[in-house]
Amino acid sequence: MIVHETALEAVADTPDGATVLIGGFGPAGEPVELIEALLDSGAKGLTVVSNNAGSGETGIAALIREDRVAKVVCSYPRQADSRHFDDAYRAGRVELDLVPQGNLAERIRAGGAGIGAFFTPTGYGTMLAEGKETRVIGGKGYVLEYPITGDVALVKAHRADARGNLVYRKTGRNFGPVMAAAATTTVVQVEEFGDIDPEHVVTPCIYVNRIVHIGRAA
Amino acid sequence: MIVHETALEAVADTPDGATVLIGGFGPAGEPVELIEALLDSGAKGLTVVSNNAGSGETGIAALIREDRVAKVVCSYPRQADSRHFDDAYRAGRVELDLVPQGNLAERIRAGGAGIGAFFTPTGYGTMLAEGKETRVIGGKGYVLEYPITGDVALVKAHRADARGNLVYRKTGRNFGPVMAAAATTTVVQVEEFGDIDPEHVVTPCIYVNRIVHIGRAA
Amino acid sequence: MIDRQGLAKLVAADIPAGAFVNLGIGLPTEVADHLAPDSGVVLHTENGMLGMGPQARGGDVDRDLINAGKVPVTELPGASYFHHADSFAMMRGGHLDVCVLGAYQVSARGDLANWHSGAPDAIPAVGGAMDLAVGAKQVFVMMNLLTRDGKPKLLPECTYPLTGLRCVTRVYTDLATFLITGGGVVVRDLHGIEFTDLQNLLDVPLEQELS
Amino acid sequence: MIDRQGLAKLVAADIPAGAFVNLGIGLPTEVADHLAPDSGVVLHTENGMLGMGPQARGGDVDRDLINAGKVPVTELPGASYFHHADSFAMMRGGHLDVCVLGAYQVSARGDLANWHSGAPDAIPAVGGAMDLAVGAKQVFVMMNLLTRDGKPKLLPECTYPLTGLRCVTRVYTDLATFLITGGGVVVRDLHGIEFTDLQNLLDVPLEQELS
Repeated sequence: MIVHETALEAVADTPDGATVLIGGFGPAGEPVELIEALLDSGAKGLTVVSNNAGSGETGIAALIREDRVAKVVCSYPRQADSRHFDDAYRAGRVELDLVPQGNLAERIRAGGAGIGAFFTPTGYGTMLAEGKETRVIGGKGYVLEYPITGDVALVKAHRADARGNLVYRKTGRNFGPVMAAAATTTVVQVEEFGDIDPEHVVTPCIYVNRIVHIGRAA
Repeated sequence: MIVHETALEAVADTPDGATVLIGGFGPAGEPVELIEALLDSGAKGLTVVSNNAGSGETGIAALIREDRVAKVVCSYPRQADSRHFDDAYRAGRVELDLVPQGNLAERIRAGGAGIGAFFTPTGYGTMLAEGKETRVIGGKGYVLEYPITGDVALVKAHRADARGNLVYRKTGRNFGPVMAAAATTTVVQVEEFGDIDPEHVVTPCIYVNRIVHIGRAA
Repeated sequence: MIDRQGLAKLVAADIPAGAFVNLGIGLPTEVADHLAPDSGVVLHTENGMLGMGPQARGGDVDRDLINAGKVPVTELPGASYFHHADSFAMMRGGHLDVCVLGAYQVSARGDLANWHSGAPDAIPAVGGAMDLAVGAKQVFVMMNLLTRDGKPKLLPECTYPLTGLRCVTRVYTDLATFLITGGGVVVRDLHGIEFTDLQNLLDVPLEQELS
Repeated sequence: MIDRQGLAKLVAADIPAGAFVNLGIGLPTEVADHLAPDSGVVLHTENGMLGMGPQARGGDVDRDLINAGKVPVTELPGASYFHHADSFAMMRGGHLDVCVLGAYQVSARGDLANWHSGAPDAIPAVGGAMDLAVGAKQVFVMMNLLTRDGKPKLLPECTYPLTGLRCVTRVYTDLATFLITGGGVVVRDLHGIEFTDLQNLLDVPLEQELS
């Protein structure tokens, strides 16, 4: 694990065309500064995997506005003020892969956990299962879903210890732990450094490659 | 969640033929008093799902000695002094379903998580995959494994709060969290009651049905 | 006919004490205001929390503590936090007792349509709707029985894209409460309408609950 | 020829600083004693811990803190605990840099046999062996090259039941260290034996590492 001085330094080597897992659910756990740094890095043609597709002018919305995103894999692209996604989608500038939220979380978990594929009941019989393999097991219908992994994960945590173990704050935890485990390079912005009781660790240090101290928004 | 006065009261209604998930890895997290109470309950024809098949004269070994166990699903039945399992197995009195440890943990997790089946690389190409569905995904071989659920789970935790949230101690955590989520009725023996920070909860109270205070072995 | 608040009160009264419940975005959220303080009902929010409290106001607002609708909320004693995969495992695994959702349409056998208007130019967004539909032991729907232009939303077959198959167990509407059973649609309560008038509004054959 | 301690020292020297490592039961456990204190190597034990320290003695023994061999161990600063499904997800997901295992047999293409003697009356027990075999980025095997009655354990094909296919990357033995590559078996180090003598012991064609 390496502690970087700046967010830009931590994401500067993100290649064009990379798949980037971006944590956060709404404002909670959104790694705003890392996303801004990714914008500054100039990487383009990105596939962004995140629950949402951005709103307003910051974060993922800014990446889309600046035409860095080729594809969004998410559960809920439509938000109050998600106009940059809406415009890019309608103009055919960004592809959308819509995934039910629990399947998204489980597919990312499977990516980190080395599972080859899994049968989930979510989406069975709906248009989001069209073209997918299905199976009835024990009388219940399931859809086969495949893991999602990333070249890079951008995650916001609350605290890191000296080894890189992480804890989160409240519902800011959301996708962070599964994304950290599913990426080749996991970059984490933390609000503080400090000790963590081994019983309380949420993301073990094995999943953390780079850390930047950003501090807590006022 | 109901707090019971005695371990026997908490497991007394276990029916003959029940599938019982029993936590613990060696002595760590082994719910010894709950297993003894299960023996006292008189339930027989049990399927026991646990990492081991007991050693010495207590715990699962006692259940097997008293001929209460029809089948053991485990990863490692052979231990120092596992003679009651060994004898019963060789005499054909107990059936063995041998499952690689990580597949056992993941199958129990799948049982609690509503996953219909999953492809795992573990065991591919070995005799433990014989007769199972396999598939090559992305050039790698996988075996299809199905979820494991229990009628009852017996789990040892360190502390419960007033709602039934749980934390464990060190490697005593092992199978407890996944088993608690995979059983119809989860019975937990705890060493103490007390508050738990919501950030530190390992097993949320939704997975806990019955609690008995046993105290900590000297 | 009852209003939104009346409907929320009805649903709240049907939630068993101590139940684990997920309340969907919109009207279902208002059910929380009508739960008795001593009911012991525990609210789940799919973004990773059990024991969610009321909406946060003023100094209690914390950007890291929001509900699935991204509204700031509070934490009750005995709460717990977990990550998204664990949260949806809890739903998918059938551990929630009740989930309350809004709907565009419900079919007579309990199919749910609540995520997509079917409009060809709509930007699709599903969120956790499909996971909620398949996961809870009971799925309660709250909706007006008729669309604004008077068309029934309880139908022999949904015409909108489905969220889940055979998942809805009860439908609470302004005009009546319906139980979706394996056998058919049973009217449990009439909210100021006669049974025959209700039947005349719908193409779904109705039964009256035996009392 | 080198002894057990010498072999453990050799393996320890090949583990990169800062690596995440799982040491199997038996001889591999002894590798820990030879890791430099400042190596930053983090030990994983599959029963739910990263940051495992040395064996516990006397008053440090805690029945809730054991390794996969059920031996009491200690906790180092920066440790973490997790449940079994998370622990094996860590292994299966390829997050461990190195795993060190004992073996009955290894084949020339890296198949591993280390869980079952093949005896028809044996009570089978697999534990985490198959998970370890498929999971780590590198699988190192430590074993004597020959059985007690002089038969080679590095073979064209394993005759014992397999633990995993094409998973072993290196084999450390008393007589030599072998690299299992896509193309063949390469001898990296000879431990007091001539290459031709080594080749005469084995039915597997050997190459010498270019230096």
